[in-house]
Amino acid sequence: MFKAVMMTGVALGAMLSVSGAALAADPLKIGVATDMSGTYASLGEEVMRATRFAIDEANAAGGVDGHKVEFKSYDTEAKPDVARRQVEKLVMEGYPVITGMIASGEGLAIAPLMQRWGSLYISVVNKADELTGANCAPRVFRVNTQSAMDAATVKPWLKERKEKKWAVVAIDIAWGRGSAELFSKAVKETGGNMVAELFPPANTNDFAPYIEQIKKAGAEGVWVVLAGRDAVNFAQQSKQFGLTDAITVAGVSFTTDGTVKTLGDSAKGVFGIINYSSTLDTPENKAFVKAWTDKYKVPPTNFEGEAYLGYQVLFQAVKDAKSVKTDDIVKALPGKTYDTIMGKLVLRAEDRQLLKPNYFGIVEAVNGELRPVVKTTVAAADVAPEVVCKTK
Amino acid sequence: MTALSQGDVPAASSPLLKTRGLLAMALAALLLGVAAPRLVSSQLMLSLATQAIFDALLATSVGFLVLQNGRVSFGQAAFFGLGGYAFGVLVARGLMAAELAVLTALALPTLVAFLLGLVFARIAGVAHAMLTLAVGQAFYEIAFRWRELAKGDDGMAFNLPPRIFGFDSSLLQDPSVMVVVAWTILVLALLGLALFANSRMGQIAAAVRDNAERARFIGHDTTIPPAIVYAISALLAAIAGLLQATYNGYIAPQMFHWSLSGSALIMAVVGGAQFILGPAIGAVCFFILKDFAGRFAEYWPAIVGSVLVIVTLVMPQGIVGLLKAGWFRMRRQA
Amino acid sequence: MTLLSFHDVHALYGQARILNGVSFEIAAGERVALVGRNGVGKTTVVNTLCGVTRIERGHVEIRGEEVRDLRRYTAAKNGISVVLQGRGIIGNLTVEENLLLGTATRRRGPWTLESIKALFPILEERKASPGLALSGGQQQMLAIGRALMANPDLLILDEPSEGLAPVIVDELADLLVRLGDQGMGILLIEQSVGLIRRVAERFYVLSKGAVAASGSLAEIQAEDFHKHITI
Amino acid sequence: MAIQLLNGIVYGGLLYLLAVGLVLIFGLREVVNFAHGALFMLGSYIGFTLAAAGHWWLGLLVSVVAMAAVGCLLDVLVFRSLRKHDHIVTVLITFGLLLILETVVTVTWGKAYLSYPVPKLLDGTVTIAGSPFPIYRLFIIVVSLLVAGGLAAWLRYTRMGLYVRAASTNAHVTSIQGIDVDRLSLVVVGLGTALAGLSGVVAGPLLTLSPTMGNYILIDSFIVVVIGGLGSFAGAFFAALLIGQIHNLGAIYLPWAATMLPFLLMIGILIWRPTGFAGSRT
Amino acid sequence: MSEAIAIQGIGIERRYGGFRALKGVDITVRRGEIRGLIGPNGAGKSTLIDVLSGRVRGQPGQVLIDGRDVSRLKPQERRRLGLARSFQRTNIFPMLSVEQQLRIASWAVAEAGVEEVMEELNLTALARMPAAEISYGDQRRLDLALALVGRPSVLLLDEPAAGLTVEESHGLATILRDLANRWNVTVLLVEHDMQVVFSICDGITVLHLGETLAEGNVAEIRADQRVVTAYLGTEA
Repeated sequence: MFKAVMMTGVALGAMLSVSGAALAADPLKIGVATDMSGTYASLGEEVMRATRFAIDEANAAGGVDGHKVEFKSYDTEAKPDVARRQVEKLVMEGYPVITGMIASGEGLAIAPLMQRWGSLYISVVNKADELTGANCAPRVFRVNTQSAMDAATVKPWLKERKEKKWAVVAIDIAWGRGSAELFSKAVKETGGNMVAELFPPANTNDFAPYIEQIKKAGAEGVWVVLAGRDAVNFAQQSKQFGLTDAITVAGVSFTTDGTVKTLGDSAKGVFGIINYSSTLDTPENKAFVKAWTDKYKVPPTNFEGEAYLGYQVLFQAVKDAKSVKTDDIVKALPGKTYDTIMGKLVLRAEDRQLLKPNYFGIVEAVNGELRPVVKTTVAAADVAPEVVCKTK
Repeated sequence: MTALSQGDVPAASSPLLKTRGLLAMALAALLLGVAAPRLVSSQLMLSLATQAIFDALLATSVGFLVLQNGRVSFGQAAFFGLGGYAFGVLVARGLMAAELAVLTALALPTLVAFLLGLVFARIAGVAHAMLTLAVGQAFYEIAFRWRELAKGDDGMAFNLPPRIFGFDSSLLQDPSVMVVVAWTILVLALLGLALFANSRMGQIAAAVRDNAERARFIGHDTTIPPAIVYAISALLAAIAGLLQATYNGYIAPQMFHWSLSGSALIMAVVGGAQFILGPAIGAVCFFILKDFAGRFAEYWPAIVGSVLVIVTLVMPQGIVGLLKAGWFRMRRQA
Repeated sequence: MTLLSFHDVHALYGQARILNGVSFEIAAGERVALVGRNGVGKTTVVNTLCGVTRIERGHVEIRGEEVRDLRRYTAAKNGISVVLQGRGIIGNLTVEENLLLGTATRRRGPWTLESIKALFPILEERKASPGLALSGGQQQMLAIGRALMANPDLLILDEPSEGLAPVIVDELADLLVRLGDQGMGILLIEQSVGLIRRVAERFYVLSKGAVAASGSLAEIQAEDFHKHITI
Repeated sequence: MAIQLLNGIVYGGLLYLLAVGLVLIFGLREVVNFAHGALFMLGSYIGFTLAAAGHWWLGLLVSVVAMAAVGCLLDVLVFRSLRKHDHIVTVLITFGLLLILETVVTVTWGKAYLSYPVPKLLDGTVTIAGSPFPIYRLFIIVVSLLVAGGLAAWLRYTRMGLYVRAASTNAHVTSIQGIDVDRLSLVVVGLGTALAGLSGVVAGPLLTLSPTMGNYILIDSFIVVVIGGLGSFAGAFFAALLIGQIHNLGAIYLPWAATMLPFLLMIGILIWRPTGFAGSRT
Repeated sequence: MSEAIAIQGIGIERRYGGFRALKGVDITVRRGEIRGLIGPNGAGKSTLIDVLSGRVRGQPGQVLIDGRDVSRLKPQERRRLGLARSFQRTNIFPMLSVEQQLRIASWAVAEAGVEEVMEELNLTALARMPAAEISYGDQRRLDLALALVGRPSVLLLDEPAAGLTVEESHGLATILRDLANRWNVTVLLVEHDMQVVFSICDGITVLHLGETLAEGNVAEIRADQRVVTAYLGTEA
């Protein structure tokens, strides 16, 4: 209970090291609305860890441009209506910089409200293209990789592969359907063909019927669009059925650090799209990973990296704006180049999507521990999605 | 699970407050609602109040089914979602005028519930709860997976037409306006339910709940009155769903989910499902509890759970039941 | 020896007082009837003995010892078998299984599966049928058979003649008299005069939750017997 | 096809292990136990702690024993005092318990997904109808059949089983025969909860562990219990197998409707026979 | 004479499982008559009332009210045609007040008559009490009142005196006789209390094991040796 009180309050590190100047300046107040008890609670936990890390770090350095950073967090249960209520509370309680939501539905639900509430939203996990595409809204930004960018990563990889008969297993939600469609297209364009397209419902307990169908279809490779529980269930059960050893298994959001850690040996040799990896070989990333590992004993995960990226972008925008007012931050954010753990990245002004490189990797043992390791890097320009957004 | 209130001091049955008294109370409540935005300056408070009222409407609809039909529903969200979805989908697609969409969004769930009521009313207890759960989940699955309808699991944001019934529709997304609208509807709904409970149809339904067999032998049909109660209960849920969809400008499959039905039932029982006012009071208390527990981040379920266990053990008749018992004790002593 | 006695027992059901100071006793080998109209608390006596209805005042003694915490199983464990009103056959258990339930207290004695079946041959014939498939009279035999399986010292029967053809009531009367002669106490809770006249040696007339009269038939009839019981 | 049917039996078997616990508890206590899924989850986590350290079988044993103890505690502390309450009130209380248990597990084990190893003895596959089939899945079938058989034998041929069946139908009449139904239900609720623990560990290598894992299987188990006819053991067994098959075959032949099929089946059966297919509880 | 027959059952059969509760019973009650229906427990009396009132269907069997075949009508439709009944086990609306349930009953058949019935059956003082809270005897009278609202033309009574004291039974008999006369109600009365039966019945039908054993007026029945052995015993 004590821990909880601390978490919702002011970050502890800040209280010890703030300078007089920082106290004088207005604090930067961030509202973290994330899933703490629902389907994606473990992702929410990763977001919270990155939040605490980034804010402690900033406050330890005397705040962001002299502004102390404070945050407050509420549980959205990964439900859009709850998310709406919690975000509204955060905004009205004075935490207008919103981040942390997991399910795309949550992000899409609150996006249109940002204008009305004078707040802003930085997506660090929502993958739905619409958020910065067809349904883009003012004051909504995204630093994480959207589905279209993942899809664009597939083709270069497929070209290198010799498997021609592919199956896809995708969760039967908008993200899964959309990703599966893009994958099928990429397979056909690279001269392969789809032998099975399967859409298990969310929270499937038993994947056996799907695994059997993949086997029966004679697929040489299977593309998996599953996340969280579903991903682990599928990986575990297909390993038991001998599927993982027999054919190539690859996927998106499938070989996240969390999944790999959970799965252990079952994950070995699985390919997958990686949006961020602690193994990225840049000086900034190495420094970040070291600091992170010193604090948490384990390297940062995919989502922790992307969430941290969000804070990097935000903090630099605050510095540029020389203000913690949302209007100023909103003006300062788009169109700039940011120094991040993934290199110098541009937050595109047209749709407010951060353009970042994407990776393809495989699960391998690194220093005796299994981890997704980057094998192919696709440059930011090559995966940049088409601009659909019309609103400014 | 059939009749919550069997063996208790009947509340709805004893001749209710006189109609005039009811009207006076309702009028006072309405005035209070209109004054509220002027008295409360915090937009947050108003917005929270607005959402608590939506919950209160949904809980009232569940409670009404318990009160009038003695049936426990685990699927009331079906009608809540149906109201919201019908409106959202029709408006987003521009299929019909917003006014017509409102009517459709209310008529459709009401009709569906009436038809279901003709069949479900004769099934009691756990089986009834599971049946309604199944219906709710079937709707949930449809909304969740049918992406062409309203973007499936992602849910769909939609814009209101500029004017609805001649009013600027953006006002409906302003908490200081919506809180008055929702409150007014809640007060009128409660008044309507009280009047219905006193009406012939309402009393016949109560008789069928009490003893369906005897109701037949005193000459009453026992299918239609409970079905009408289902319809009214669904109408209330649909109003709540419609209001929420309008206020949020957003619909999502969670509006159909059984966990929402379950919460509504919890609110109704905690408040006292054998009283017309009970569920609404329960909803407000539950809302405040959850809001409070929300400060403790991921520990909130344990807090809500513990309170739930304690509250139900201490007052199985609900908050209103406890208040009423206390009131009687006071009067007896006085 | 006194097997069972109620001493000024008051009991409430909800808000209504059902027993208003009931006292009676029954000894081994005695055949006693508790009579009175519906709603005077006859069944509540059984319910009180079985811990269904809480005692507000007064107490119950079994074999002369006060039993404070009456539970549903207390009577049976103390050698008192109860044949409930409506018989209490468990419908989805077979006839034989219903009989075996009677042996839960593991009291030994003359009554075994064999001797019960000898007494009621129909139960042997239908031993594998579910209890619900029996006719009313057969269910009554099963209920009595089950009660006897416990080899009780005292047998309490609540409205056993209900639904029985007169011929069977005759047989029942003979059986109860025989059991009494063998030393078993019989407490008959009845409205049917035909049965109680033939079985009971002593009567308690219950009215408004209290014993209004008691004694032999002649003694009772001298008083207001007809006011209180049927026919 | 043979493989598909087997898979249906695997999932059905798992459902049965959970559902029969619900039936046992409902029979004796008339409690519709919403916390059953959380108990399943707790059992799984308890077993995990040992299984992850390489003691799978010990984990199974410890989980079953620990959950039996939890069940007895629940019966004495909660269910016993709920006897006089309305069903809906008990549902609310078990729902509260569910929330509490989830938080307890979150605090103890964290929110991250965890996965069980397959015990060494049962690792690998055998070839059935020309394709590899995990030995572990056969193990699940064996376990559920053993439990079903054992339970059926216990219920049919033992004195206590007779009492349990009797008390599940009519607790009052049963206790009048001199049977302490409270003590009986201590055993039965303990057993039902132990079975939740057993199924939690057995399901471990198939399902991902998370504090909400119970919710995803609880609804299916409720459907099984209701279709089987509340409180019927045999009904639950056949309903579980049926739902297992429907899940599997539905996923293959009617994928668009697969998730709705169990619900539709339940609606159909309840309208046809409001008491489920094992029929009446008197 | 058919217009003088208020209610008639022809060849009524009914089985429960393998048990034949009624084996082709014929019964006729003339308008204005009070007919007693007696017989040992299990003779099929209540079943006969159930078939006549529509609680269960005859298999086969025909029920006529005023010469009209109502065999296929639901209980509520029969009630609206003037056929009312009471129940052996008190069958009332526990949560509704006395007056409220009588009023609800009146809506189906006639708009008025609630006060009248409450008056006749001494329920006026209890009008506002919830039925669950009134005494057993009052509940029995309420059960009867529910059947009497709207002055039905035919009244089927299933042991209305069960559980009443001798005085209460006596009072009830008087009320019944009186109302039957004044309101011209035809009554079929199942009752174990022979004092009630003998004092108010014009005719008696004796059922035994699902068949009609005897029929006749009070004196004939009391003298019938078969009835005495099967049912009346020393009471005759």
